[in-house]
Amino acid sequence: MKKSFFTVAGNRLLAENTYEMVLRGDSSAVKKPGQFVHIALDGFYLRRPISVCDWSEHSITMIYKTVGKGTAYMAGLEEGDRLEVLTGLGNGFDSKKSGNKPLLIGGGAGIPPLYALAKKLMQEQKQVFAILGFNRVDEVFYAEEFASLGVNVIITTVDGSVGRKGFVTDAMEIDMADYTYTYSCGPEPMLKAVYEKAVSDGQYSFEERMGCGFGACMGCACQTKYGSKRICREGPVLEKEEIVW
Amino acid sequence: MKKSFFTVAGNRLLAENTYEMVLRGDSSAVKKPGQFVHIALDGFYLRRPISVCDWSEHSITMIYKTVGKGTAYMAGLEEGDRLEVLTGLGNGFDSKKSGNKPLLIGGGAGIPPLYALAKKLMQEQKQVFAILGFNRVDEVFYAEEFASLGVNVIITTVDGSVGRKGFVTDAMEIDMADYTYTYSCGPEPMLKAVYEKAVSDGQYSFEERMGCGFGACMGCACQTKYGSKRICREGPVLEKEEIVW
Amino acid sequence: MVDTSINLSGLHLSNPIIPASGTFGFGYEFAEIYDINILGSFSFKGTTKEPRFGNAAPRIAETHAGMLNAIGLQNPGIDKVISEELPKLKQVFSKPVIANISGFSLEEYAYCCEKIDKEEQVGIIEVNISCPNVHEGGMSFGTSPESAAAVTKAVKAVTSKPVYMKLSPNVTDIAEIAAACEEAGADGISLINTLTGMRIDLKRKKPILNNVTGGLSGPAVLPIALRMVWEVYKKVSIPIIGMGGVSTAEDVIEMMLAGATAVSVGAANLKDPFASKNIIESLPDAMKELGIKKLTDIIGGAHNA
Amino acid sequence: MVDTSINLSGLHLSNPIIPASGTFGFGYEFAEIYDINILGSFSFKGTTKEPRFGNAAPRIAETHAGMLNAIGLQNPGIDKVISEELPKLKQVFSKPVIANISGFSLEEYAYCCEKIDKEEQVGIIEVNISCPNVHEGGMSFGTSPESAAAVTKAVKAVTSKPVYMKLSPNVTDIAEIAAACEEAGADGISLINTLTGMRIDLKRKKPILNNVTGGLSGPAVLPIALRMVWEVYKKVSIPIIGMGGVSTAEDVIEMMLAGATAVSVGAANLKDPFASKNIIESLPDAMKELGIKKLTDIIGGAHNA
Ligand SMILES: Cc1cc2nc3c(=O)[nH]c(=O)nc-3n(C[C@H](O)[C@H](O)[C@H](O)COP(=O)(O)OP(=O)(O)OC[C@H]3O[C@@H](n4cnc5c(N)ncnc54)[C@H](O)[C@@H]3O)c2cc1C
Ligand SMILES: Cc1cc2nc3c(=O)[nH]c(=O)nc-3n(C[C@H](O)[C@H](O)[C@H](O)COP(=O)(O)OP(=O)(O)OC[C@H]3O[C@@H](n4cnc5c(N)ncnc54)[C@H](O)[C@@H]3O)c2cc1C
Ligand SMILES: Cc1cc2nc3c(=O)[nH]c(=O)nc-3n(C[C@H](O)[C@H](O)[C@H](O)COP(=O)(O)O)c2cc1C
Ligand SMILES: Cc1cc2nc3c(=O)[nH]c(=O)nc-3n(C[C@H](O)[C@H](O)[C@H](O)COP(=O)(O)O)c2cc1C
Ligand code: FES
Ligand code: FES
Repeated sequence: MKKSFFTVAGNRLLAENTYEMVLRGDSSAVKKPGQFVHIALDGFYLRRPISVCDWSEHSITMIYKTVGKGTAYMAGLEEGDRLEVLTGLGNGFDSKKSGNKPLLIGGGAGIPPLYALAKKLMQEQKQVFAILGFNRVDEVFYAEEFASLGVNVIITTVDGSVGRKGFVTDAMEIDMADYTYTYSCGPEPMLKAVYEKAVSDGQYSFEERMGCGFGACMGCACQTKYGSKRICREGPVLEKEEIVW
Repeated sequence: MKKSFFTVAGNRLLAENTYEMVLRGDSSAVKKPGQFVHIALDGFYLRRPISVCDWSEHSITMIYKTVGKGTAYMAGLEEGDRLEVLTGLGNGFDSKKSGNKPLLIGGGAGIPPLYALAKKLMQEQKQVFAILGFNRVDEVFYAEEFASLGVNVIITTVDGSVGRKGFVTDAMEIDMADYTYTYSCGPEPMLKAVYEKAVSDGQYSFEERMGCGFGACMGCACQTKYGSKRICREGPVLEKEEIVW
Repeated sequence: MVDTSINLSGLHLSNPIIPASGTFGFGYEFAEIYDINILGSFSFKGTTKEPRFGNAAPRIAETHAGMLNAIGLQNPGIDKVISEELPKLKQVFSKPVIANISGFSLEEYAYCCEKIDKEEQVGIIEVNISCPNVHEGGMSFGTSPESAAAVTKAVKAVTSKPVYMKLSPNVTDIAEIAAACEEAGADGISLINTLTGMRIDLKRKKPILNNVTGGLSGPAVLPIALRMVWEVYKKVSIPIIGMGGVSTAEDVIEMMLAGATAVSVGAANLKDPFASKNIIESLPDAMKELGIKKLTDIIGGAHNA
Repeated sequence: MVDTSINLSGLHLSNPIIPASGTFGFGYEFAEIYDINILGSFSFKGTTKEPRFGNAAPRIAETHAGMLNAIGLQNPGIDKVISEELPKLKQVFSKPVIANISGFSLEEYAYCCEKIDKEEQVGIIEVNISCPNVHEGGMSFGTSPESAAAVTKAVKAVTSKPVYMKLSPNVTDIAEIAAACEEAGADGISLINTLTGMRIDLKRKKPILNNVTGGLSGPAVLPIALRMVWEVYKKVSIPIIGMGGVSTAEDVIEMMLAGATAVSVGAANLKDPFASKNIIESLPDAMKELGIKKLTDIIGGAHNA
């Protein structure tokens, strides 16, 4: 974990209520896809946890949905604004477990961390499939970005306005077969549906309301088959086999 | 009273811990010298009351001393920053009572409202005298500004580093004689000393911690010979004869 | 069109917003800047039998997301309120007003309520029992179920207007006290009054407030107020005027979901003179955003979930 | 050079800063980012007889200038704390630590304290009496002088270490409870624990916390904490560990002027992992600014003014 200041280098609307923010600063604490940062916002007591979508030596990219006052405040930030951020939080995904043909399944605001994971897996020469689920065409983002990495991308929308009509799990059934591993991030009902449908082992990334974000308060603890785990520290990524719903 | 937004048009260090801030905006509610504005500051629950030092149709000038967190925050504001301000508060000084040879006595952060008053009195063709008291030469501000209005200015400093050594009341005794009226603003001990020394009637401007600043909460009420008065509404200027120490 | 109206002990209010006692004076200061007839109602400055100047200055201190006040119930006394303030108020406010009454003995409470009972302008009497009981060692009437019930009975005996008991949050079990008031005949409960707090001036190394302690209010206390409204709603069946830290239309909705039928806005009026107006004006949009058609539908709504 | 050291029941602390129980875990997370030996001491996560998972999520909600928590005393149980946590802690913290103990019956409190009494690493036992008493209808031990005194006695009987009773602020008269603890043999008083509050999720129209209510802490509660420390200081003569909303060196000084001998920092550590370090490092400058040479000189200083 590192606490440092970042400068907003970009903050653009990607899709309905969905923004991509690029932060310039010291990203040295970020080690793995699936980790998150914890952002202090003026006038809000608690920080906001946001997944690292991508990073380079001096920048971090995040994608966030405006769901409340904090994310709305973030949407109003402009290039040059400064943010105090904790970086390098969470365990992240383990790309080593993927096998040859990993399947990434993301829903809405759960998609961003899968992007850095996909990048890593492609670097590791895997044949990567990604099912990205949205409600409507207006919400779709990063389909091309995944595709340009060389990922086989399947889009699903609940209303069928683009891609396959239905849920991500419908695409799992119909479009996929011999995937070796599952990586998933999205709303809890989606994670559960994926968990139930998945024929492979996998890693699932969870969200929880956080106090500290670095393991001090027990605010984010959840039960697993191997005892209590803190989503901010032993998570947000849990192994399929340990999950208790 | 009016609530509106102002833009900082200038914010410069005048003297030790003393700043002059010019605000651009609708000053139409300001009617009299001695009135004050009530400034909302980000991150502070209560507003900060500051006297109007000068005003024109589209601007208000204030001079403030950094004594705590709110005024320190103000000192950090820059040209272009926006402030939400209540204007037109307080009764202000009554220039009509001055007679021909009014004496203005101000101490430190109590001097600013006397500037607008001096301007008004000069416009009304009075022969204006002002005793401006400071602790040290480093704190002195606006001596020339008063002088350029045509005011006869006497500076006092407690340590004698400039002007007459001593308190404003020392100058009253030695330098002045036939003043027709006293207008005074400054720390309460100074007001009391002036009150005791003054041979004329006069108006004295008081400070009090405020809740609302516009008469709703009774937070600033004080006892006078004519009953309770709210410093923010029936004050900050009280008549000499009504003051109860 | 959404419906913001509510019913409070038979009074029809066009919206649930009631500026809180002590933060709206007798309405004139606000009537100068907007038409206060847009308010559901308002609760006037706490009034006592005798005129009171209150505490010496300083009476106000700033806190994080809030403020302390130690006004000490400054008011012109019940007789002057009736003879001077109410007639003046009539010229700017045509709706029934809430009369906030304080006292330091049962007799004082009864005296004021009996007098105010005759005033047509008054729709509800709100009885502030946070004041110290001079006859019983200075503990506030609001700190025990017995003394709270005693005030309720004393007041109910002399008025036919609805009586709302305004409770102090500085207690171990506020629901127990609310229940005692209900049992004693109260028509409703107002809560919360301010939480006792203090600040110290670091330079002078002494308390900022001349009175040493004062009452904390503002957004800082909202979670405590919500919890107390929640607990009282569970315990009593009379309506609640909820307050404590409410500053936005969303806060109003949160307070009603916790169990309030109407909502008072206090310190927010001091921070921003237009606060109550802004809340009233943004309430319909906030309701639409949350899919609320009729405000009365959500009273206590979070209890069913 | 200013002197920041204090003495707490015979323990010499190089400064009065004690991260508060539940906000510093067992220290490791912080030891990774700074040398925690700069702390005066710290109070470890509330420990009970049996291991506890605590409440279901969500356990955290944001408030204005503060937060709610409903952790529900998650801890590995006293035996594991002694066998696993303390030895690990020893590697990163060489000073005496404060053992925070909770329980749901007198027996549980006594059990834990008797066990921890044998641990050399422990300098002070801080007994949290905000927990509900399972044998008496679930009211917290800290809500009556009698039950607070009963816990004090039960604990004092089994340990020779200094015992600090940690009081709940959710009471009518906290000084009375502190006095009962002193009378029962307590060596010091810690206050305040969190204030019970709640928030409601407007979209889901139900409480945010799975537990419905949680404990409010952070800057919002500072004025209440100061008032309670002030009242307790007036009533008892044993030392006070003051806490509630402390986030800066100035807050520490304010707390000590109110009567605290040492000062705990809670939520601030969660908001900023370096908070306690920053406070310790800025304390000397803050003292100089205010003309304070020796920190112990100002304990209760605002009472003399
Ligand atoms: C590890 C992790 C990674 C995340 N990554 C992303 C991401 O990449 N993109 C994205 O859009 N969102 C992400 N989220 C969710 C994001 O944190 C919330 O949407 C955000 O905190 C909402 O803040 P708000 O002020 O807008 O909402 P409000 O509802 O006003 O927030 C109130 C409080 O609740 C908390 N909160 C509300 N919703 C959530 C939630 N779903 N998870 C955790 N805390 C919540 C807030 O942090 C705040 O403390 C992630 C959450 C976690 C735990
Ligand atoms: C009518 C009026 C006119 C004023 N005009 C001027 C002026 O022209 N120039 C100037 O430098 N100062 C003026 N003051 C004083 C100025 O308001 C305070 O210095 C300022 O509020 C301090 O704020 P702070 O946050 O820096 O101090 P803090 O001590 O951190 O403030 C804490 C709280 O106390 C209040 N407070 C502290 N000191 C005072 C005070 N002396 N008077 C009223 N409230 C106080 C603050 O407003 C705030 O609510 C005036 C005060 C009043 C009442
Ligand atoms: C300046 C001030 C004066 C108050 N005076 C009274 C009063 O006279 N009678 C009363 O019942 N409550 C009084 N209160 C309490 C408020 O009516 C309200 O209960 C409390 O402030 C909580 O609401 P808030 O957080 O919105 O301010 C006063 C509050 C403030 C801030
Ligand atoms: C997340 C969290 C967990 C806490 N757990 C405990 C605990 O286990 N035992 C205890 O005595 N107090 C506990 N507390 C209370 C704190 O020790 C402290 O008394 C309170 O938070 C007030 O201080 P603050 O405002 O600085 O946070 C906890 C507080 C928080 C925020
Ligand atoms: S959020 Fe504090 S332990 Fe995870
Ligand atoms: S500050 Fe509210 S009445 Fe003067």
